[in-house]
Amino acid sequence: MIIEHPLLGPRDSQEFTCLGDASLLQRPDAFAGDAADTFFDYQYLRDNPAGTHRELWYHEMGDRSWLVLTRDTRTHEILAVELASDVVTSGGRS
Amino acid sequence: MKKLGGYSGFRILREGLTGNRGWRPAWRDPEPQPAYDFVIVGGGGHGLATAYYLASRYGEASVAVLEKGWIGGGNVGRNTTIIRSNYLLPGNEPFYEFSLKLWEGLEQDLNYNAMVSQRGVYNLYHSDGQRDAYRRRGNAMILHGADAELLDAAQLRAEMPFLNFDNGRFPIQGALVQRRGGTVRHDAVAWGYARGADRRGVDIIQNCEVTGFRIQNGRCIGVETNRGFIAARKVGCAVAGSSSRVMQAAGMRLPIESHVLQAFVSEGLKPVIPGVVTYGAGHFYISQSDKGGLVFGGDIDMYNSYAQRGNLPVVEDVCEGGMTLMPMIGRARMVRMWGGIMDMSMDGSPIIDHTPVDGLYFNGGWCYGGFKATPASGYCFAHLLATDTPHETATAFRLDRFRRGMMIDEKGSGAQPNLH
Amino acid sequence: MASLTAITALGGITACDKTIGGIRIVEIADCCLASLAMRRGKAASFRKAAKKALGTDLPAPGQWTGNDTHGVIWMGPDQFLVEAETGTADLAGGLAASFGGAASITDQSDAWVRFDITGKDVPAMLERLSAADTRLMQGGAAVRTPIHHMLCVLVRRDAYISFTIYGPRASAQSLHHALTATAASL
Amino acid sequence: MTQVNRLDGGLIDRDTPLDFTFDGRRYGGFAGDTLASALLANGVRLVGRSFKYHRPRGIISAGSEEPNALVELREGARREPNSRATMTELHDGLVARSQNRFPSLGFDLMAVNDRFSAFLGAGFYYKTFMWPKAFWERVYEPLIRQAAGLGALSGDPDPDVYDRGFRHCDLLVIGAGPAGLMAALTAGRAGAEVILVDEDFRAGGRLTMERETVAGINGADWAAEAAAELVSMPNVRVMPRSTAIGVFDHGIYSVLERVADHLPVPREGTPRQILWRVYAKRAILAAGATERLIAFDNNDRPGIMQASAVRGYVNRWAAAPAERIAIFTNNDDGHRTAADLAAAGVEIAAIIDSRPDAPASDVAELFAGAVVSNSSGRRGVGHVTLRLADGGRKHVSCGALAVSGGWNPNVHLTCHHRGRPQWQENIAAFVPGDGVPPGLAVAGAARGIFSTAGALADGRDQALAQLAELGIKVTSATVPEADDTPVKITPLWHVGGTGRAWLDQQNDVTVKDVGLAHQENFRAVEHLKRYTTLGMAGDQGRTSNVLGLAVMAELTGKTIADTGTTIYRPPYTPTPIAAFAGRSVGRNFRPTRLPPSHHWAAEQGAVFVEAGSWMRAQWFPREGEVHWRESVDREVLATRRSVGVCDVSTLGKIDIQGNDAGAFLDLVYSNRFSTLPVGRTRYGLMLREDGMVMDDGTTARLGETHYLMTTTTANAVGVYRHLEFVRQCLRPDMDVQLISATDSWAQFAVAGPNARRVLQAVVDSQHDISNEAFPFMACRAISVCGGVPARLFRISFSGELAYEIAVPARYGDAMIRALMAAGEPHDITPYGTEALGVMRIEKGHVTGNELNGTITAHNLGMAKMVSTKKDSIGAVLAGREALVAEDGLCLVGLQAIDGDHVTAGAHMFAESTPVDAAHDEGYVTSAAWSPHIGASIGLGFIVRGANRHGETVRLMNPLEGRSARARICSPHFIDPEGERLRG
Repeated sequence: MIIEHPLLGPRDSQEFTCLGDASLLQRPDAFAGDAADTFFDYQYLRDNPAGTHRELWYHEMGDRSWLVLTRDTRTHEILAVELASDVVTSGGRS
Repeated sequence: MKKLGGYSGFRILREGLTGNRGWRPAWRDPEPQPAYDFVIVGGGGHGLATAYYLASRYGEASVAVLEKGWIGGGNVGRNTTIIRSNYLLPGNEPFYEFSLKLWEGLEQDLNYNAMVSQRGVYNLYHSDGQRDAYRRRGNAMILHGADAELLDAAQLRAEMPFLNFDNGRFPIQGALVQRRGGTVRHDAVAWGYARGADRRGVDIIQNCEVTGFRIQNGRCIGVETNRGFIAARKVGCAVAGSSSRVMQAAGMRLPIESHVLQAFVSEGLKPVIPGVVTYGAGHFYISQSDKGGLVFGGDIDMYNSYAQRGNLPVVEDVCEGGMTLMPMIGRARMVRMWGGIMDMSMDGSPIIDHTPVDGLYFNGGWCYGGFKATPASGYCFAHLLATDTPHETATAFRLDRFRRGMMIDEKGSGAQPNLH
Repeated sequence: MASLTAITALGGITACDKTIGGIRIVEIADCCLASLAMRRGKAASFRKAAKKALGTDLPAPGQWTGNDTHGVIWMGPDQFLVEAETGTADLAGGLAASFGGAASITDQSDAWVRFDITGKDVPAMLERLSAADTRLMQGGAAVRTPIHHMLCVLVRRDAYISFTIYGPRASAQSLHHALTATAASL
Repeated sequence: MTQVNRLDGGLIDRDTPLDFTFDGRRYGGFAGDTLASALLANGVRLVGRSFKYHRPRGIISAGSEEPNALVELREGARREPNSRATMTELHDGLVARSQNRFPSLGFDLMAVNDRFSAFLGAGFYYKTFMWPKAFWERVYEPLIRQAAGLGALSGDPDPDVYDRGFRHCDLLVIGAGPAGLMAALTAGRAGAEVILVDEDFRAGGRLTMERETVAGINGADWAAEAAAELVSMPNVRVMPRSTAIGVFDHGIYSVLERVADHLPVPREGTPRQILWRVYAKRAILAAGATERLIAFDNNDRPGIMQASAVRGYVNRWAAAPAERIAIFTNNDDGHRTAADLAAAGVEIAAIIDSRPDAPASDVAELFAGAVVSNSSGRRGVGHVTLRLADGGRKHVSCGALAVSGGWNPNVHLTCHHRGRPQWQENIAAFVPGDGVPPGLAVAGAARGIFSTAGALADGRDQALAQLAELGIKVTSATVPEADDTPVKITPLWHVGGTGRAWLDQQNDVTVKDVGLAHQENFRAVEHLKRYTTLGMAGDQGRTSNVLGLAVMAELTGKTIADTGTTIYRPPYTPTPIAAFAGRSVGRNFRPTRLPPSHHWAAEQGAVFVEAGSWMRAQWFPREGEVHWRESVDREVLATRRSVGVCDVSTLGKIDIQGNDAGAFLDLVYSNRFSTLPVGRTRYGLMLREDGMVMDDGTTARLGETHYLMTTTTANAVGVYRHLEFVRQCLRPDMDVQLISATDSWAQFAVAGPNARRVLQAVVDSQHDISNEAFPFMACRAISVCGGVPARLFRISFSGELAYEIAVPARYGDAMIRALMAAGEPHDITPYGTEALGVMRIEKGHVTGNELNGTITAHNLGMAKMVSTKKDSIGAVLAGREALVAEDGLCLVGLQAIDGDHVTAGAHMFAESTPVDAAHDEGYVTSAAWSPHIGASIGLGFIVRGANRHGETVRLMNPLEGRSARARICSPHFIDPEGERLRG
């Protein structure tokens, strides 16, 4: 695969490590009363769609950026690539 | 076993002499009935085995298997055919050992030669720490009644002189061996269970896609399909690879991601590799089929995928490991690479459990170890469906284990499916 | 007490210099490097300090900028590797003084091994080593990319066919082997 | 040595004669020959035996689809099984052997299988070999395995080098036939970056094998001129002997270049093959088409060939497959074959055209509406039997039969993303359908445009379309004039008969096998393939699939379109495993990392061990020491008695700076670091979010906004990744910057009662490192040896008074020498990883053996370190019910009693319980001989361990038939109060 890095342009996916579901950006509040439930859900349950999937990739053999890819799991087509820090900072955590 | 219609050498002689006109369909293609006691969703290895054991061991007569395409077309038809029970944890080992025992009697049970071949599974170790971990595992196997041997480098070299003992990046120090492990002709498993189930009255319905579950008052009363509604007392889903997609129709989110695992086969070669070998310092495992092809694989591609195909980095990674471990295979040519969809669970272990919906049962999360589990998975799922209690070897495969902190994590990789 | 004698990343007292076919591979010892990372919210003062201390604009992603005294490689978002002339005393300390609270500075002089490769066959050699489109790398391009499983930095400073390859210092021998074996196989 | 079937003309270089051997016999050929053409020129028809029935087999094709003519090439470790004679360029001294026969190709004992074929039909093995049960593995399977396979590997390591490469282009053109050449010319002239790959060593595709005119000159000459023009363009790279084997995501194509397969051995240091990864913005597949055979009884005899191959051998290689050749066709191509044979002066036995309306022939006797129904001959076809239009029979004698069954476009690469070809009725063939990889266009015969003029025009048109999408302007692009004969075909798949008619010749699948599959309900195409093995051979069904599908379609009464087709997977042609591995093999499998004192350690004669990617000194044997334990015991005792030194540079070091660095560490560590004073170091416990221990280490506060974290050697990469995740994905609001400092520093542990004395000798005198000025867990930037900058940490892994001294890596070698010199009065002893391990077990420090990913802080007895007053990763899920259970595993020390030995990996049982899984209470994680205690000790996890100190347990190791008894104790065997390390 080729990932269109938002800063560096097209890079071979071999340079990256995939972590998985971008919902991991939405870490719950550890002090909330339902933290046991929200952390279980956060850590263990996945939507796992056959279709558009938002997921985290790390440019480990490159600039060490964490990226959020929007990718179709049926075709591997990549629809969007964003810097994870931009996604979080702009509030659109997922 | 020489009953009418049975398979045997004698029958082959008789048919051969009479133009092979007497062979009957291995399974029928019946029209679906309006209602069954048990509907199994998924005509893969696990679904067919479930139906077979429901009929043969639990005496259930009203069973249907619904398959959206052709039976055996999922992971039972695209794997590397390995069977073994070399597990560490008490939640896993009794189950996989039960499975291995079922494999050992499978052909006589099914009257179908699936070519169960116990040529041994060799897990190589390359450091003292890895040896210690294998020692712990081997002891766990023996304590659970399985077989295991720990070979040092000299013993291993005597059995497999072609391994790269002298010029590899990581030294080969020895291996944990399970002699009873080996390989099975994968497609034949699906066909054998299908034929066995069919002969016991199970309806195997191909080209029948389940599109939804009919749930009334918290109870599942049947399935919607492209061939109409089919009522069922109990519905069991065994659709590993598609678990999330199918169970979403029942409103469930699962602790599962779908990933692609690639595998590879070479042209037919005269026998060179006796058993199954797994490299402990890279991602590579290999065996040689009865046809002579080298069948090998390695790691998953690491990203979620339903595409049933992978990419080059893993191909290269696998071959780098293979060439480092056994440089004699360099001039063997790969003829085909393929990919299957793996239900990767959050601890690397499967789930066989009832769901929050009454009458709906789930079997999945097999990661890339589902093939060897086929007989026990079918048996235990049949047991759960028939008795509503988990089989004694499958008590740990519960859906709520993550919430309760009872993970069955052989690798210790944690809640990251692509690492299991 | 005698002061300590430095050795090169390849383990020599002097740097390794090899010519294989049409390619010369030179180990550059005594690198003087520092990592320069922008403190959050200090973009303006960071840029200003950089211009003043380094005499050059900071490079854009995938770029190198430089002059007679300093080179700057873009390493990641808000992160740069500063190259200074061999023998520059306390590069990191000097930068820390210049940037004040606008940057985090870390000495990297010993983090990397540096090889400079020159010769007409360099393009043919690089296309065997790196997935990066090195033919498109013009003067001022810098790419972090793996070579034989090692995370490296490829820099082309000017139009002359000459590249600098930085690799992890502890892997110097493996990287050198990769370069020489490839040069010999063209 | 006479080449009996060599004709005049052809594209061979008669000035360069070559010698080769086949099955030990010497033959001659010419440069430009393939092994197949040279064998045919020498009158050799029998070249192999089939997989199952060991039927005699000959050459069928002139290309990479060849299913039969598979031979072993070369000798010794370069022996290369299953090589296609049709793709093997002849070189002088080439050695080839037939395979899968015993004792010889001409007389093969296993050919007896053919007699029993009635019992060996599709899937027979699923129905038998089940009784008696034990016989399968002892008798039946070994026999089957021995009989299976075609060629044999040498069993020796492949001596050749393989490489990888990476190329980028605007347009990749696959295939240098008329369509591919025209596409490349169009794009190249427009200035696009073009790569043209072709599996042949000569450009032109079918133009090299036909007698056609292009632009008024011979087609092969036009192709050569076109190729020369392309080679001259700086923006075009022409890659002959290069096969595009796979299409991967986003325009990544895998291309195998056979750099040296046409040479006896590769040039020294250069690769045999290069697997190129081509990144193409757009690609055009111009892979041509493959001619089909027609199934009839005994259609597998040597001499029965594709008509197109016969033309190729005659026209390009001047090699007649036989002196007298018959032609069997269902389309006009058969007549083209007749014309070419006639022009070359080869005798034509007959033209058998299954179409009643076959065009007349003026070169040979024509049997219109007739079919070939059988063949006969011992080791090769001697004559064929015709079933005439009027139902009569006729025998025609011939040495070869050229069969034209129509053409299958080579759609394979269009299927690599699981696209399905679709049936096109007018050419009776599958063409590319849905799911063609994005960016890949198909041109020419590969999409069913079979005429040369059509292919040329389509090559140009597809290139223009691709260039337009790339925004590259084209001013003009003309196409040369060429042959434009329309295709006229009346499908004929198989001729009914009572014998066996082959579909898949390599796997020995016949029409009867398909019938049996139908009878037994293996009717889905995938069931058909898997049950009969149709299409599973090395050619992936290129010569067999469509025939098999057509037969199944007839049986089910469905159309071929409704029957569907299986799809093709990469690689397009069989590809050596070594080519995928490239140079990352053997010792270069992964990079080796060397610590800064490596050269010094090697001088000392250290024994090294791989620790992850690092090579570390394991121990330093001294003269007279014969067992490693002697060395290790000595190193441990010397350290504990006086002082030892160890290179610990491999530990991960991460420089963490920023105003929020402390808060950041509070989040990633269970315990608090924001309160750590500057100049101090603290042990930190890091959890995964699921509550399991991820890593541990010490982190020093070097300044108000500056920390230095250490990680374990094994987890350095993973921890860095995790920290970046936290920084970028969870808390981008924090002001934190990270950079790895692992390679920057040479770091040495100096441990033992005399450690301070040794250090005082190297640390510059202005730095006071007395116990008062530099207490336990202190850290400071200092200088050593007269001004070399350094960092000193007072931390201890061994439990002794200990320091870690760090200097820039370039000074590491000199530093270890300086420390050794400074320590000489104290008999300083270098120690390796073994002694390090012994001492850490004695001190009860955990490492990877204990931190196996299933262990919590609770299990380690460190639950109190998980602060509940702050948010830290893993704290919430560490509190799940089963993870805090009273009867959970607990870290304990173990001391063997009665002279027994503790063994890592043993399982623990109480004194008097049965030894079975139900009574398993825990396991041993680490073990060592403690020279200090004089006993075998270890660490392990056992249920309720904290409350069981003093209890005796059994350490069971049935795997090795051993057991031992040990007393549970505190994991801190040495100095539990910590007096030594504070002294």
